[in-house]
Amino acid sequence: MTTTDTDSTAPDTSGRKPPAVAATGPGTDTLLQTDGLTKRFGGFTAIDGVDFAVEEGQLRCLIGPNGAGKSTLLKLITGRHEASEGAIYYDGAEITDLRPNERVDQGIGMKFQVPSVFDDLTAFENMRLPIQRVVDGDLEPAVRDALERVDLGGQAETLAGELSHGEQGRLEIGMAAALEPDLLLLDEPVAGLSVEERDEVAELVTDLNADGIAFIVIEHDVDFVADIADDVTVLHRGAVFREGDIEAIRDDDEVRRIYLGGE
Amino acid sequence: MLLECEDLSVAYDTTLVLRDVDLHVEAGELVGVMGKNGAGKSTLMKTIIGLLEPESGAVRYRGEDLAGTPPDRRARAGIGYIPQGRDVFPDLTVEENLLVGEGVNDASTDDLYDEVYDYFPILEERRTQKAGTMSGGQQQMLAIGRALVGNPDLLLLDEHSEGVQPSIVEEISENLRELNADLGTTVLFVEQNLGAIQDMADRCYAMKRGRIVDEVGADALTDEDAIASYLAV
Amino acid sequence: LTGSGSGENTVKLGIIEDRSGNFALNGTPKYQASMLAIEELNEEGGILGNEIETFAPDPQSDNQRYQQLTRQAINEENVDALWAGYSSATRETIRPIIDQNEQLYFYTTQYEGGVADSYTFCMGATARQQLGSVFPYMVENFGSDVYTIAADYNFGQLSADWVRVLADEHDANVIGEEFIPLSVTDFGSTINNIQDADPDFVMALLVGANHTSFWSQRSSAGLDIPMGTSTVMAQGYQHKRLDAPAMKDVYGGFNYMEELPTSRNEEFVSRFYEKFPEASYINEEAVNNYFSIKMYAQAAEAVGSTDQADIIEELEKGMDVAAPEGDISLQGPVHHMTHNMRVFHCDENHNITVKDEQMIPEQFLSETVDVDLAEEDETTQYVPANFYEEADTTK
Amino acid sequence: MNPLNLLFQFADNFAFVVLSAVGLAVIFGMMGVINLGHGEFIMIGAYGTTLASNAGAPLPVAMISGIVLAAILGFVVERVVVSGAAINWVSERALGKSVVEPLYGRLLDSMVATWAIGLVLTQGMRILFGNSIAQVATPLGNVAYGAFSYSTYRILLAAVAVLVLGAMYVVFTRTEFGIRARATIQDADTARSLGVDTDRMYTTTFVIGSALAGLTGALYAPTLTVVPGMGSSFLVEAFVAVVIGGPSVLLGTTLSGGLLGAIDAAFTNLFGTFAGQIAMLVAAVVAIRLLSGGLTGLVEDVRNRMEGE
Amino acid sequence: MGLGERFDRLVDPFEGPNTFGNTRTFWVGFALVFALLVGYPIGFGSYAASSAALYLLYAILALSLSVVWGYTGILSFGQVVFFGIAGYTFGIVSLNLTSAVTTMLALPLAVGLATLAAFVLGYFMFYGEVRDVYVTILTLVVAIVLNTFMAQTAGAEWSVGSVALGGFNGIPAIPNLTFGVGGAALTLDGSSLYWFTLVALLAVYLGLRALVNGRFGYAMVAAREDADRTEMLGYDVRRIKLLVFSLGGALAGFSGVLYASWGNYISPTVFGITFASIPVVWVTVGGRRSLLGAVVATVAIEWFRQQLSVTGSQYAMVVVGVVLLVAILFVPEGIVPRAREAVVAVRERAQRTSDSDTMEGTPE
Ligand SMILES: Nc1ncnc2c1ncn2[C@@H]1O[C@H](COP(=O)(O)OP(=O)(O)OP(=O)(O)O)[C@@H](O)[C@H]1O
Ligand SMILES: Nc1ncnc2c1ncn2[C@@H]1O[C@H](COP(=O)(O)OP(=O)(O)OP(=O)(O)O)[C@@H](O)[C@H]1O
Ligand SMILES: CC(C)C[C@H](N)C(=O)O
Ligand SMILES: [Mg+2]
Ligand SMILES: [Mg+2]
Repeated sequence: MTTTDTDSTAPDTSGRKPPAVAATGPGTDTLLQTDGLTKRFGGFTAIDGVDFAVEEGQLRCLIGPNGAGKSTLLKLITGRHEASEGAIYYDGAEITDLRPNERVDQGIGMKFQVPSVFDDLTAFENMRLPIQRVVDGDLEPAVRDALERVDLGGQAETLAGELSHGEQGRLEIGMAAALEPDLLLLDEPVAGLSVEERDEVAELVTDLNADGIAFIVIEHDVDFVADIADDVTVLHRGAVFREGDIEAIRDDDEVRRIYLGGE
Repeated sequence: MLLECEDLSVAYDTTLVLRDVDLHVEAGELVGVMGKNGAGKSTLMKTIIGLLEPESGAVRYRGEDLAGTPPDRRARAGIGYIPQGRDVFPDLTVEENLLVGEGVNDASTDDLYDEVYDYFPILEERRTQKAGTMSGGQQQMLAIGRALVGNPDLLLLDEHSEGVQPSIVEEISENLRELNADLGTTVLFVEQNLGAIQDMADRCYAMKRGRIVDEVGADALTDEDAIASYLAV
Repeated sequence: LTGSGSGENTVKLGIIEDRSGNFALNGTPKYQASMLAIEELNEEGGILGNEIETFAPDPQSDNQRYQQLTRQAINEENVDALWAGYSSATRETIRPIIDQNEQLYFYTTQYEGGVADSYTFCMGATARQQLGSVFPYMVENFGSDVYTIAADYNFGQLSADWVRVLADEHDANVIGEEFIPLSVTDFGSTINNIQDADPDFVMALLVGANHTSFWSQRSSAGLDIPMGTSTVMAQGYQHKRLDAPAMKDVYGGFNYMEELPTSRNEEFVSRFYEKFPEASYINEEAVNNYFSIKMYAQAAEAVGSTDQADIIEELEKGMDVAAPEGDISLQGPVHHMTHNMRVFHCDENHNITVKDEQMIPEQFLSETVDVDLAEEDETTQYVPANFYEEADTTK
Repeated sequence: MNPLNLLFQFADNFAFVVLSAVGLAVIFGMMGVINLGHGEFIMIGAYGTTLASNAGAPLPVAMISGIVLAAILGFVVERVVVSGAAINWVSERALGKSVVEPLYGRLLDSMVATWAIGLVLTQGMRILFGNSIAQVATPLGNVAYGAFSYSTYRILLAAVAVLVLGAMYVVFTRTEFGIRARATIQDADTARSLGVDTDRMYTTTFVIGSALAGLTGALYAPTLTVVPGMGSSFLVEAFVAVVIGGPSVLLGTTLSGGLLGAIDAAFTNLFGTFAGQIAMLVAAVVAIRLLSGGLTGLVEDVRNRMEGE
Repeated sequence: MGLGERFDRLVDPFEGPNTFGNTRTFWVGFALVFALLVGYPIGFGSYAASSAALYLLYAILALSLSVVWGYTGILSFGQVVFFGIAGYTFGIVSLNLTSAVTTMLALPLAVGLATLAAFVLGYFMFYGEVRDVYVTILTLVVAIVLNTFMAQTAGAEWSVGSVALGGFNGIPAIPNLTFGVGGAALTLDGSSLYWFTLVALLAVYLGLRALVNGRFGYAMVAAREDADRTEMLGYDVRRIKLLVFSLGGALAGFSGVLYASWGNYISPTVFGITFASIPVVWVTVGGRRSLLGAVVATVAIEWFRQQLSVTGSQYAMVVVGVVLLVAILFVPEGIVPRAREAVVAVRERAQRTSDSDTMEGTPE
């Protein structure tokens, strides 16, 4: 059997060709690209042929009505759900069939919609888990550092389950960030947080973004979105509905109708 | 007076989380409770419904001391409760979740399915879907609908806008006001969302470290900065 | 060194029989009969003038427990002789310990046969002895087509081998054969298969509580072909437990059943129930325990000591005993008994009658294999497959 | 191989698997408690039936006694051990605090606890009634067809199995009680705050499961050996059926009863009883491996896929 | 560097939040108990030693379950599968080739085969996304299949080399574990088997302590707590489970070899449902997240059951059942964790009083 490989610069993509829009070589900077991504649950199509891209270092927010498919899209990217159709490319290579942990190895980190730290482990032990994957020598100082970064230095010995809602959220972001990802996915990081805590998270996200980590952030709190991001994608009924900067989106009548409300 | 908390103190193990909380709600009122994370808002709600027993103090419903009354009896006496974090029954379908809610308020003979489906059409559309596979916001709507179907006299809402899209948050506020006007349902709700508080509350309590530190009347509620100070500091 | 036994002035016997767990039904009468024998001996002045002491724990039908208790009996309690275990698996479990410690050991359950072990005395009838009494009777009275159903493990498989060997010797045909795992309780297909094959009689070599269900099921399904057996009634007294007519027309080849109408036995039975009014039944194994304890006492008296090596040597000379089943004798060189084998018939009202009676010696080791433990020490178990073509299942 | 025989054996196996499993399925599926003493509950049902019948009660009445006995046992076990309510009631009065945590949601602890209960029950029955009791004869005689005949009673059992499944399905999925019971196990606190008397749900469900075990014992008492250790002969089939049935336990039990019954009947007929047993177990292993959602999951997948077209 | 410091360095790999006993007092007590155990056969003779050897080798089986279940969350009813496979392998190999060298060879072969079996079964399960209670039942079913299968291998056709599998009755006369050749050979029997098992148990215990307190151990615990979450931290949970399960198989297998050589016997009962449940009982009673708990509970329960059986009382099983019930209900976290809590409480009280003493006694 002979195969004619027309694009020898592309890494192995298991026979599938990257889409034209995915510029992959050095000099271009698309980090993540989905191509016709589709997810069906039984007869229901939750994600419907989505083409979506994130540039290196970009901070992109994802908004849209309840049930639009935002969480599902993130779960497809992290591998928690298997795609029904379409492909996902990361850093130029196809990752559609990789397992979740392999995607993490490639540099994708995730914070779930419901805080999911390890309740019965202390904050320190929680943080140790990502740190021990990236640090070879003495773990202790590295873990303490990472906890400091998310302002949890004082709570190192507290069981994660006894941390407040907001603290759990920060811990989770901190853990994902500790793996030094290139792309971090956050699903509703400030839901249920007070204004003050919301601002802390906003600061944390912008800081990490300044360090070069790209983000996809799902959030219903549009003020928060406005605080952190310029690029916004609106998802509706499983498809990309609008894409643009936050001001334009806020002023879009259709978006107001389906999502934002308020006259 | 429909609900009254008097000198309520509540602890987890030995740490006091609520201290001497005094609070009252008249029949037909819409009352908010605000305060930052960890202030004890959820603890207060759980104590009212009976999931936690106070160390001291009393919860009175229609003038009757509820001490020793288990949550199910309180629910059947007309208190509907929506826990924080949308605790739907994940393996029951949407419809079955609603059915469990019928247990609220024995005194009422009508079920409010029509109203609930009217407010949240998605619930009717997804009647047979397992609740655990609904999106976050859909689950929140289900949790609200579930507490409503039984037609409660007093509704306890714990951050019901969490994870719900802005337009629906607005709608919920409207709906609850409508419900309050039409059926006289009394509402006590916990919120951190400024908009929701302003939209819904007749008056509002502010909590801080387990104590009620202020009561904000109808006029003061329009003062954003005053409210924000309770949420932020 | 030879198993040291207890000190000078005591005799201690180890009686390790199941009184709880799976085999409690079979083990309890064994325990009771042993206690009766010891009580009677003590009343007559004990052994060599010493009162007999016992070590009688309950192994709970658990083989690991048997191993530990056997070690304890030998090393801690210094028993002079040991009676232990219902199933062959239990015997095999503890035999390594027995042999290592050169402990005199009596295994009293009827079993598949073939154990040639210098320290083990098998007091029960072997499969060949049991089947040797009932099989020819069945062929003679009902015809030559036989269908075997047997428990799917050592005893059942070897018994089925013996049925084949005996069929060959008596010009009968095994027209069907079915092995049933011990865990099975449902015999619907087996009953249909038998009806399909339409044999003259069935040899039912079923074992254990689960298989007991067969009898009610065959009677409610209306399967009324006569059945020969070596495993039911005399051990688990199914004719007493099951509602008639479950055991109708079952013919068993046993050395003993409680109903044996001899005056010696009747006297024995009344002594037994006097001591244990609550007891359920005296099974084959129970009388084997009873007479072998008496036989041990006889040997000790003859030697004049409880030295185990001396007693073994004495027993290997052969010995006659007056057992409840009749006067029988020990075949010294092979450590087995010549038994008074009978065919017992159970009628539709579950009454037991004796149809046939003959002395049958152990033949496999003594004649076929040609073992002489007095001459040569051995600790093995022989199987018929190596000696009979009919029994060789590898072909 | 005679097709009628095959059908009879299938029905027979189906009944055995389903009846073995149904009580376990209710307790596991509804309450998340694996009752390792399930076999002993069946044994209690069989003892109740046999003893009552020996005392002169007509068989149907005797069977009801067996069921009631198992139900009472279930009530006691739930109140004292599984929920710990009785112990806590005492300790609250004596010490002012509760001392035991309910076993609900503690799958493995509940397994060990019920295993221990099984141990006590088996030996307890042996102490009380000896190693065996006089057995009841199988009623109803047989039906003959050509060279073959079948026990009428065992055929009847298959019908009963179907009836029991139907009844349980209705109770647990179509009635408010069933939905409330399922809500209780998924989130007791929330259920309670919606007016569900969770204590009663737990107790009732456990008692229903126990009564079903008792029913199984009562039904099989005339055809199996009634001894203290008889429970273990139901356990393996029961477990395997419940587990490969998947989350929707009653539908699952029906399906696994069908699957295991068919495999057992076919292999037993073709290759003998040993093959039937092994084939059934191997089928269970394969089913567990291939169907992450059990047999009911498979049915749902197929349904979804068809809707998806 | 002071003696104390040097000591701390020495025990450092064995300490961490995943085990108790991270204090000097603990290690001193531990060494003391170990020394007493070494002396046990000298004090109590060879029967006592051989009885105790059984409990100790069971403790290794319990540890295998503790690491698989307690630390990684895989409740395996199948530890006895590997225990039995190794026991059988040891018997077959050592009986086929009866010189000391080959008995020595039989040990690694048997453990190797048990590990392989665990690996294959683990691969089948974990890479097939079989989870939770399904793993439990699947392992149980495998045990029952082996039990049913082995029970019917009585015929001559079921032989490996010169050794018949022996069906339900099992394989008797398995040789003792022997190291060395000919006259220089050391045959393990009675006290020597006890010492060997004791040292092996110590090694396994310390090895597992180091494992669970190391990087891999944290990952195991994380996988137990929440598999999905752990994957999102980049861990391959399937691989973690497979490795632990294989390790568990190896340890259970090692225990099985010791068992076969202890009783010179192996039979299908080791695959039976009763024997399969017992390790779960040991580990539950001891505290499933405590290695020491598994060891202590195993020895205590087995000793207790044996004593009860010696009494011959018909209430023995009832007592065992009731004791288990009481343990589960009143000490759900396990006896060793509970005992530790008590010790900590007492020490704190003592501390408090001595603190006040020093304050009063040394006014500065
Ligand atoms: N396993 C599933 N089975 C069936 N439907 C599902 C499943 N998972 C998700 N869905 C449906 O897919 C749609 C998209 O869900 P998703 O969770 O992605 O929404 P979302 O955009 O994150 O909403 P929210 O803002 O409310 O969290 C919803 O309608 C949901 O009910
Ligand atoms: N189960 C628990 N055990 C111990 N402490 C708890 C528990 N639940 C809550 N707490 C503590 O009680 C205090 C009040 O918690 P509560 O949940 O009532 O706060 P809240 O005002 O509802 O906060 P949020 O806005 O985050 O929901 C917090 O300090 C919290 O850490
Ligand atoms: C007939 C059987 C119950 C006894 C036999 N010795 C056995 O193999 O277990
Ligand atoms: Mg979402
Ligand atoms: Mg709260």
